[in-house]
Amino acid sequence: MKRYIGFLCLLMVTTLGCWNYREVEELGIVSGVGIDKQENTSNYQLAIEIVNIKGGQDGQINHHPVITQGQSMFDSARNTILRTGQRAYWAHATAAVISEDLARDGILSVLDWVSRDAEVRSDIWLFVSSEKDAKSIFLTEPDLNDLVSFKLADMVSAHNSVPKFIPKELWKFKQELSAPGQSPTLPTIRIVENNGQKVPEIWGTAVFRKDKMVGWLDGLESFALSYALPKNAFGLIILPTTIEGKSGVVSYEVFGKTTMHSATFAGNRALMNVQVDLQVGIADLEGITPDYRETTILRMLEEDVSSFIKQEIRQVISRVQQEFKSDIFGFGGVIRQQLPHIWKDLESDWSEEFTKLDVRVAVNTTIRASGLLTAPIQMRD
Amino acid sequence: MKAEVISEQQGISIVLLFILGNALIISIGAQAKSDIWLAVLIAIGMAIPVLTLYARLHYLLPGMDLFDILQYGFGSVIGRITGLIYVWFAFHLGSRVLRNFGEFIITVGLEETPQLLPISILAILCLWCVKEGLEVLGRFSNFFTRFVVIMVLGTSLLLLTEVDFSNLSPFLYHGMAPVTTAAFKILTFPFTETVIFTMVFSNFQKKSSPYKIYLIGLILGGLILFITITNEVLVLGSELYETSYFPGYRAVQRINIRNFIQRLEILAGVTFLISGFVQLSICLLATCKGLAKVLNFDDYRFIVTPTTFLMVTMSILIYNSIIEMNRWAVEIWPVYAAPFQLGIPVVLWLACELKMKLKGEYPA
Amino acid sequence: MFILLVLAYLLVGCAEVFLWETKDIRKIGLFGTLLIGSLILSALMLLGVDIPSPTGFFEKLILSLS
Amino acid sequence: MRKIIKALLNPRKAKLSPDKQVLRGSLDRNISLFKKEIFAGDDTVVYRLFSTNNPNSLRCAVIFIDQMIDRESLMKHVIRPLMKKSIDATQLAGSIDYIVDSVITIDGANVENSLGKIVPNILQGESLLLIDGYSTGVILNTRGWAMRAVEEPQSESVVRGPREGFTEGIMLNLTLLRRKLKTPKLRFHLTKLGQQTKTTVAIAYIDGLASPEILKELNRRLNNTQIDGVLESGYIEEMIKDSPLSPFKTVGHTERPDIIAGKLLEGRIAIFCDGTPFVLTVPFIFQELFQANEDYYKNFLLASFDRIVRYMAFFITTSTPAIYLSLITYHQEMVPTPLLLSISAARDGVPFPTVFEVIAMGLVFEILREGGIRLPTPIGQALSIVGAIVLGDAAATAQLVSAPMIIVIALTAISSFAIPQMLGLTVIIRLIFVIIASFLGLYGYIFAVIGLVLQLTSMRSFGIPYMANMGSLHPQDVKDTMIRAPWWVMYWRPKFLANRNMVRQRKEANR
Repeated sequence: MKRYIGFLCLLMVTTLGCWNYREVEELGIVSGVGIDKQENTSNYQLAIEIVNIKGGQDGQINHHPVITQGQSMFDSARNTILRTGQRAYWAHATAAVISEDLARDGILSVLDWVSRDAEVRSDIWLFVSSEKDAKSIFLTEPDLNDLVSFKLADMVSAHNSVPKFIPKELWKFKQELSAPGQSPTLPTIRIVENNGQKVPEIWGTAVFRKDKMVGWLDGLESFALSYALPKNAFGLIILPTTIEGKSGVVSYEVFGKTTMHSATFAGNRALMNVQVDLQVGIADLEGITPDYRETTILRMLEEDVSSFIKQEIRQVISRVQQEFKSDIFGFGGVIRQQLPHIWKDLESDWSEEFTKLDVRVAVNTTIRASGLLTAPIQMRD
Repeated sequence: MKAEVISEQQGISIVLLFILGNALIISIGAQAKSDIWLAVLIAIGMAIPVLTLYARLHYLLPGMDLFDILQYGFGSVIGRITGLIYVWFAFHLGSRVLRNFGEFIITVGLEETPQLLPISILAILCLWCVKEGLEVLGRFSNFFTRFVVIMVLGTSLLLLTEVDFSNLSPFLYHGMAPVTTAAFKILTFPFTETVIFTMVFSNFQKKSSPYKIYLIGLILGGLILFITITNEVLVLGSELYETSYFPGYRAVQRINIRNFIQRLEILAGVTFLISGFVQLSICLLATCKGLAKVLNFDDYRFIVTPTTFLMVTMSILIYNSIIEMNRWAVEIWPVYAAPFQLGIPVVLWLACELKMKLKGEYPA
Repeated sequence: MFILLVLAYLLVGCAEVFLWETKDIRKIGLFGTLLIGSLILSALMLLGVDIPSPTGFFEKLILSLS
Repeated sequence: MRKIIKALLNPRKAKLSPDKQVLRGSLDRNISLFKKEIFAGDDTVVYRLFSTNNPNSLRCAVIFIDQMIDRESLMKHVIRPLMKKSIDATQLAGSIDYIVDSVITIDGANVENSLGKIVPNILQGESLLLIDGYSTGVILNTRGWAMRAVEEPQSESVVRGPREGFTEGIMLNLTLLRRKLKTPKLRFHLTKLGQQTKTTVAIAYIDGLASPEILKELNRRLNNTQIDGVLESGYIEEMIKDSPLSPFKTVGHTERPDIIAGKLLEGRIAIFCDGTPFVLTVPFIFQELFQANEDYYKNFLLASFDRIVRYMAFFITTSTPAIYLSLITYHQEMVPTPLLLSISAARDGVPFPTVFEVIAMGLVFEILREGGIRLPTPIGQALSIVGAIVLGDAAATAQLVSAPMIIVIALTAISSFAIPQMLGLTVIIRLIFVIIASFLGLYGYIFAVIGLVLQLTSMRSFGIPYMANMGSLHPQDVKDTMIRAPWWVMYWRPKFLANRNMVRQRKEANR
């Protein structure tokens, strides 16, 4: 039998061409990409952020986006070789920013290559640029030894505490795109001034109908949106409150949130119920000192929070229903699962039916904690 | 030559790995959409009587493999002709497995490597294994089964964080018809592909061993398949499951626990490679054994080398592209394989029962 | 390339037969037939001759039936 | 296969014809026979001539080899009685039996007249007593030469366990074993191997435990060996082992009597060879490579943990370079981004491709190891300093080798020491893994693993599958593989070895 091993070795030595063999330092590791449409042509323009490491014991990362053009996504991605001499390596890309123009034209053509190619991973974060192009996001100056894409990824990983955008991975976006009765959203990026420096900030949501972007929700609306969706979201709720004639601001920190979507049958129409349960803690009292040891006051505070959230959610739902006509909440999917017989009628014309859908929002808040203080700080004369 | 006896544990391991083989990685039964788990269960249910039938053949005629049984049941001439058809079946199945495997490696990993290279290396390993014989394959499977099972169940466990149960509802949205079609397809690929074992097994430790080997192997393999496929659909959703060539690979890609346990796709590759190796070796063994039996040779080992070469060439010839490969697996195979897996064995079984009754050789 | 292929087949074939314990003429015949068949197929493939897929027939048959 | 190789290696069976000559009746002729023919030119042979005490004194001679005999006992028990005693011719009555029976007081004395039997005995340290007028001689057991004392074996040291080890004398070794197994069922079969060396070889087993088939097979193989010299048990090992071309050993060896006793109790067979402290055991299977005698002496949980560590070390030492190589040259997507960036930074400026780095560094380590083994300890330390500082640190600073590579090699090297039984073997496996991984990445690595397991599963040691128990899930099969079960559940001996007498302990007795 050993002669087969010999034969194997022979085969190996003769075929030691190493087709896929790539030394790691020869790769242009792509960390992120901004995708634009080139002006006046139908060409793509990519701003590819390539990690450029200066070697040695203490490596230094240089910020260095490469701009390439091409007739298709793949073409422009390949054209990086012409600019850098390195083949771009996409498996470690963390962020893809798409310009608004492209998003409004339809995002599918962009996504096809990204999801077809085995190298690009499906957990890349997608964004829409709310600036005029996507390139400018990557031209902002990150800190030393950092990259815009890594910074974006850091922001995304902390989004639970500041739910003013809804992060979306590529696979999640595709899933929402292909799921019946569901439209996708993407977070948007804008550029803000910070200490004289231009830095990117993730703020707000781009709403899609099918694969075409139809409008924006700003950060506050996105906040309400994340409370309306069945996903984790924490963050702060800031409420102007008036108690016993005194008015001030109360900040609540959300510890736990569950949102349940359920479809019921009302008359001969479907009715969506959005049930939100909040568990909050009093985090900051400014201007007032409500004695929350009193049950009535506690109930009142809870009621305040509930009605505020309820109102915000109702607002964002009705705006989406009227303005965008796009089911970004996945109500259709819920109806499909829970009332399949009704869905069969609605399915063909869902984007129209969605605007007429009755949505009932119920919010239930429990104040669970009040930080380290059992009572407001008392002032005595 | 000493008859190759296989122990129950080894037999079960081989059957288990054989069933998992290609099925783990290729999307099967996608037309059942979100009810695919039901389709798998139905397929297991349908496979039980079929596999019992295969075991019955072994039980009736101990010490014989399918080619002997065919000659016993149908007489020498017809028996040999059907034997030759089965040789083709095993050969074709082997080429398909080889090609699937090559496509998998090329598509997910080594795009620039010529497909022939991984295919030939695997084929040479199989050649070695088949020359060593069934017993070695049995020990090999026995050794690797636990790793494969642990890896498959482990990845399923890790995927639990990504599971979305709404992917499985609504139940029976498209009615029962696609589910039954899918169940039939799953039955023919991979469950009753085990017909190939009737060509390979002949001697068992105990008289009741064949029943144990086939049925326990089927049920364990079926359960693992059920768990993984359900998991894949739960994670990917039925749409993505349907449009991926290798949904198992896709699903494992999703694993990400605290940014630490992630990028484990290669585990899917490992399980596929090992079980694919077993599957391929069995096909090759069946082909060689069958050819030797039909042409009246006492040993099969001398034709293993050319048969392997032929199988490698065949695997390249058989499809032009992965698109064609997928169409075959999904559309053509169930119809093509049904006579081999269901038709002929049933007829053969009836013939044998009848003949034994007439001759009075019926076992007690 | 073509010569290399033939040589490789020849080498494997001869080595294999040389190591057999019993050199039965029937065995060698079958062995040779299979090996030469495989050689011809792979040579044709190497030369770029378009060989119809042997399973295409079944495919047409089954598609016409259903 | 085996036959062919053997035939190729031994083209002709060397024929050493036994000496057919016999002793003559005359002492002078006999002495000259030895002096002129048999031991011609050998000055270490001593011929001591003397006469007995009686009137018509008998002329006697003792022939022996200097320093191979115990002179004290020869003088006390042979020469002195013969010289003191007056021997009557009637008492002799044409035979020297009387001398053996009543005069010589040494324990072993055989009357012999064939030179074919006498000469080898002299060569082994016996003495020959010749008496004038008799064509027979007496072989006297006067063996005694300087031998190493029983010491703790260097190659297998333990923290807990007996400290004695085998020595070069076979009889002492057998005694060491006998002292541990005080049963009449312990059997020793002595044979001689090697036409020139005439090495004593002993097969030891416990009757009723060792499988008769394996014993028969072992005897057959031993009888088939035709070799001129056996200097160490390694000769025997290679002659009788299965899968002769495989680097895996299918015959075990140890220097420790307690290990041999344990293996005999499991139903194995031991082969002692004169002149070496290394004793062979058959059959030898894969799991034994990971066993240490200490496992059985300490807490079973700790022992099991150690076993698992050893298996892990095996995995690490064989696979790390291949996996590292394929990860950073083929599957960069599987490396976490920060790690990939730091490796990329470390490799920036290194002139060699990673494959070359892996293979070269591996070789450098092997050279260091091999260089260190046979050196005296002080130089060995200097060597390790050179290795660590010059090759490790300086090479990394000079950017000739990347730092991660040194970590990988160091990890590999350390792990390889956790399984000393496989030191050379892991190198070969590692190299094959690396080569295959260098052009198919992890898929190639898995192919190589499949190949390795295939090789292992296809091997047998004296009919026992090499990987016996490794895949099984029966509790009684698992008990001594990856883990070491507590003694109170090891009711049965290993099933594959001793299927005749399975019961190791009574269940009830331990309740």
